[in-house]
Amino acid sequence: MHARITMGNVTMQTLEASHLRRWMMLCAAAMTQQHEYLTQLDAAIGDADHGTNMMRGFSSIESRLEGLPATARPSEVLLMAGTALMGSVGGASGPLWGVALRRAGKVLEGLEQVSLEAFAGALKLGLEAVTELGAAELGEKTMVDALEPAVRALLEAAARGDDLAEAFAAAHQAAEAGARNTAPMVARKGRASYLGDRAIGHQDPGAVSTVFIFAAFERAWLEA
Amino acid sequence: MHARITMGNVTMQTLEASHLRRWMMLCAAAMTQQHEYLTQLDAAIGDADHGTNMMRGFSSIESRLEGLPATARPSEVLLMAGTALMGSVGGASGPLWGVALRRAGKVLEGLEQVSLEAFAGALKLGLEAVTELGAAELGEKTMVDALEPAVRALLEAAARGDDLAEAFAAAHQAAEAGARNTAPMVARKGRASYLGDRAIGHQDPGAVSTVFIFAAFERAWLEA
Amino acid sequence: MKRFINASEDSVLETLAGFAACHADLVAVRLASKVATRREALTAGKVGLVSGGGFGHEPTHFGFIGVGALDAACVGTVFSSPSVAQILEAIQSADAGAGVLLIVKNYAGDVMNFKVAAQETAVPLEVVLVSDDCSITPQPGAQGRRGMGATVLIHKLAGAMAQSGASLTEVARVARKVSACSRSYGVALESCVTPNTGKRIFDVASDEIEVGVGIHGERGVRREKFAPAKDLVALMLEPILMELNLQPGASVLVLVNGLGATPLAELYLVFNEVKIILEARGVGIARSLVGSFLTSLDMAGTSITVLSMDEELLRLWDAPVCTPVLRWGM
Amino acid sequence: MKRFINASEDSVLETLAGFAACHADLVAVRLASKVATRREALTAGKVGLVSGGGFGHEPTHFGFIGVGALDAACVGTVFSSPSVAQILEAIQSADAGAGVLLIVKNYAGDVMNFKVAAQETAVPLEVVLVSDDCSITPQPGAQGRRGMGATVLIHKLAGAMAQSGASLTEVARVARKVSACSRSYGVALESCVTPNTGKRIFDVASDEIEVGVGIHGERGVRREKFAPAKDLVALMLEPILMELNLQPGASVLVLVNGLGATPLAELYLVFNEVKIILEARGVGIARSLVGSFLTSLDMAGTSITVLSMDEELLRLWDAPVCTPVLRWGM
Ligand SMILES: Nc1ncnc2c1ncn2[C@@H]1O[C@H](COP(=O)(O)OP(=O)(O)O)[C@@H](O)[C@H]1O
Ligand SMILES: Nc1ncnc2c1ncn2[C@@H]1O[C@H](COP(=O)(O)OP(=O)(O)O)[C@@H](O)[C@H]1O
Ligand SMILES: [Mg+2]
Ligand SMILES: [Mg+2]
Ligand SMILES: [Mg+2]
Ligand SMILES: [Mg+2]
Repeated sequence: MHARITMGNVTMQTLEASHLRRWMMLCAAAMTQQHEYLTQLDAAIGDADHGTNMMRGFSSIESRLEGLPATARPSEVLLMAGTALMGSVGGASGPLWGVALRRAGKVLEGLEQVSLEAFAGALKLGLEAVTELGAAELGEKTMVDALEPAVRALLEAAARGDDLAEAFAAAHQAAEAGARNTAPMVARKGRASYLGDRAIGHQDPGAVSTVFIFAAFERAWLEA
Repeated sequence: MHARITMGNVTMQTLEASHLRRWMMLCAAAMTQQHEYLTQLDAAIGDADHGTNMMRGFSSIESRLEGLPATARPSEVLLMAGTALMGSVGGASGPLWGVALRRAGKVLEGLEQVSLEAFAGALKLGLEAVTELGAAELGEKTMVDALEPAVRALLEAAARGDDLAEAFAAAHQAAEAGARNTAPMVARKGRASYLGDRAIGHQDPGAVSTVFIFAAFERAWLEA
Repeated sequence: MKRFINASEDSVLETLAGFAACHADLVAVRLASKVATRREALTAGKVGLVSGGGFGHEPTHFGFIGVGALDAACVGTVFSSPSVAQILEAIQSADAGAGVLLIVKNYAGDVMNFKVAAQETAVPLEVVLVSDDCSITPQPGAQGRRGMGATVLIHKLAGAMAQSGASLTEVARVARKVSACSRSYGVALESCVTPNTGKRIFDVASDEIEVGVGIHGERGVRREKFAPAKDLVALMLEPILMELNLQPGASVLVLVNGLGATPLAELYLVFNEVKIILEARGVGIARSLVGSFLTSLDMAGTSITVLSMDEELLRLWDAPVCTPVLRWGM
Repeated sequence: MKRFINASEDSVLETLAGFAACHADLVAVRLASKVATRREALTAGKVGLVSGGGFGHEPTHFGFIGVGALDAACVGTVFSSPSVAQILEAIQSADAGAGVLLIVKNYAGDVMNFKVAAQETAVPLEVVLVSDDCSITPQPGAQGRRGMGATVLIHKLAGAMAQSGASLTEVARVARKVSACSRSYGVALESCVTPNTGKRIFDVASDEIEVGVGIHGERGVRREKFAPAKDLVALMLEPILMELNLQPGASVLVLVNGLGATPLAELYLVFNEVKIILEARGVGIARSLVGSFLTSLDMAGTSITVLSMDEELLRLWDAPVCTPVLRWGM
């Protein structure tokens, strides 16, 4: 059952730590299932390890979830997840998702329940951490091209007052469209940038794994 | 025209330096033509260089022939050839044919014309030099398995009083049969000895190049 | 994948364990964290040198730990940067009170992990970003050039500077000078086989080569027809010489580096071609290094690095060094 | 044949020219005769050490010329012994009045060329025939075992003995002790490509390996299924240990040698497996050497050599050496 905050006569859906835990577990499952595909995408324009990197990172999160006290708040789940990625991935995707989740976690500190608005805002700051660290702009054929539209979709959904299911469906779709759009791009960040025109025609692996992360969130909410 | 020595009422055919020069040139031509085949035989049970080795060795002889004075005797041709092989081949076949030709050359020192008997005797001592140096016995799958029957055929022909054409045809055939017989053998000398039973079914490359050497002699005489 | 490995996920640790046992006299390897340090205690007041990167580049990085070179290094998984935690541990281990120089190859993952670590440590740091691969045309705001052979030269030269007791600023100056004055270019005859997939990352036809490759097995900048060594060397050396703008009389250090599966004999032959070209231009080879120092798993290929030398760099190059890979003067 | 070469008939000389230019500080190479000597003048009264063999084994042979190792070496064409004339020149160059030790690997061509040369020189000689390959079952009167990694160890250990001023008899004694107390075994994942044909000498299926290979690219003693490194190492080490009959408490030197195209990382992993097996038997690894020292062109494969150590050999191993390949203590 989904938690709600009642403000005046509006009942708002909220996210709790349990949702975020489930999110991380579904991410781990998705990366394990899709790692060969992601690595294959990375073989085309990178060094053939993105799947292994993401699988290793989210498995590390999964194995640390048990150690997290039952009372851990949403922020603590995100901080732990970010730290686990930083400590286990190594590849570009590790520190990027690491700072994103940690920044988002910091923003949410103290909260037991997180509104869509707060969550979208936290992810927006996570996105900022990504661009601060990696300096990628939109259109440079990176995970930012999936993450940015997904975060924007969440912010818009929050502004419209969508419910969480709608919001995360929209975010997932936006990420997917963003990842698809990376195919015709020339890369300007990450390993694919060395290839010049030869990267054209291939989707960016980090953008595709970002889609899986938003897809996992959608499912985490629906299955709750 | 062939040279002859008349002893009493018997007119004997003899070999001269020019024959031996022609022999060496025909050997060089044969090795150049057959080097891929020889190397292929060596690839099967050795290190894939016998053809290159023999071609290099006899080319070296060929290029030194010009430098040899027109008055050079048979022994000098053979000594030069043996030395050239020693100095240029390196592989097992180099020192073996090197000592063989040098020993034969030494035996013939002083002679302007060489009878079949003398030549067969000189080659017999050449064969002894080969077995002294390489310690190979008959049946150990080496060039000795072609050289020994060829030398024996020459000795027998000399004893029978055959003419040189017959004698060298017999030597050539004996070498050929000897080389063919190496196929079913297990090698006990040279690189093929490391292979054990795996050498079975392959002719020994050094035995096959020995056939070319006797074939060249036969032609050198016939074309004279 | 026919390689000398067991389960591919154990390769990194098993390799490091072998390295640790083989070089225990010089290097102390912590297998748990994949961080290694010099065997002997830190010299108080000496600037520390830390390098690191993915696995698959052996003998880089651990092979350059020792007197006159690195103090600590850390290694990630195959072609993946070490993590922030590992980098922090390496920094801590190398800090003898005079600060630490971080030697970072310009690859997104490495840069970001080292950046985050740099933000999280209290140890005074300088960072040198190695980006000597001139097969890449630099574009403003883009990822920029990859770090290649210059990394090895910085290990040695900045290492000698630190060993001489120089300050962090001075050690960093030397490292940056080497970085600025060197250029590299690589070509591959075959892709490497990555343990992640057990397959070659890309296929190169039997009459083709991949030009402008880095050290992570990724594709290069273009495909070309295979050609004799002299032509391949000219192809690599041309952009290097153009950028370094070497005049007759100039003096250089040449590193001919094998990428993993290239026999030493071929590297000498490549060096000979480099020498012929440089001599024709009146450029002198003051020092040289030929071997497989910064590899890309089992990639068949080679990279050439040229460093423009001066008196200071010559002196630092000749200074004693004692590591598993480089060892002279002591 | 995609290799870094020009015309294949020029490879040997071009490689040696590159080597000569790279190591001019230590080794003087005479390209015309393919004979090389130490850079510095002979020490009167020191026993000379001469080694030699075919090309394709780089860094053997020239890489071991220097203080505490060889005085001269000569190299033939690909996989072919040097000629008598070359050997004679090398002997002459290494003779400082105390005689010369010839280090000859037991291959028919090498043995015969060195034998003829030995008969033709007036320099007092000792000859050590290296035949450490225990993949071959010795049979009376047959060619016998091939020389492999022990050659490298003899270069170093007999070299140290000669450097110490020992007599020819003593130097030869050490060389023979090393030869007697060491065993090697090699396996190949792939055949090498010989420039003579531009092709692999033999083909190995993707799930097979060639067991018991030497260093001339010829087939091994049998074909086996490919297996994890630990099993391949056990396969190689078993016969070595059996023949050396090492008891718990024994002390050995281990050489893990790459055959040309095997990355260093894999050699360390192999060394780790050797260590695990030896430790389980209570055998201590006193010294080790991991790298590609005696190669077979671009063969993907490795050989393991184990030498049973004693005090004398330990002391000789640790003695200073300064060659392009081995360098320590000076
Ligand atoms: N500077 C950057 N900013 C944002 N994303 C980046 C950047 N560099 C790389 N990436 C992302 O990282 C992905 C590659 O991740 P991964 O393969 O795990 O690491 P690596 O490239 O180090 O092997 C790329 O597909 C891209 O989406
Ligand atoms: N001990 C030996 N006695 C006689 N012939 C030998 C001996 N060892 C090798 N051979 C001959 O040498 C041939 C190989 O010659 P080659 O390939 O030129 O040299 P290598 O074996 O050194 O590469 C073998 O086929 C064999 O006939
Ligand atoms: Mg990658
Ligand atoms: Mg041969
Ligand atoms: Mg990577
Ligand atoms: Mg040979």
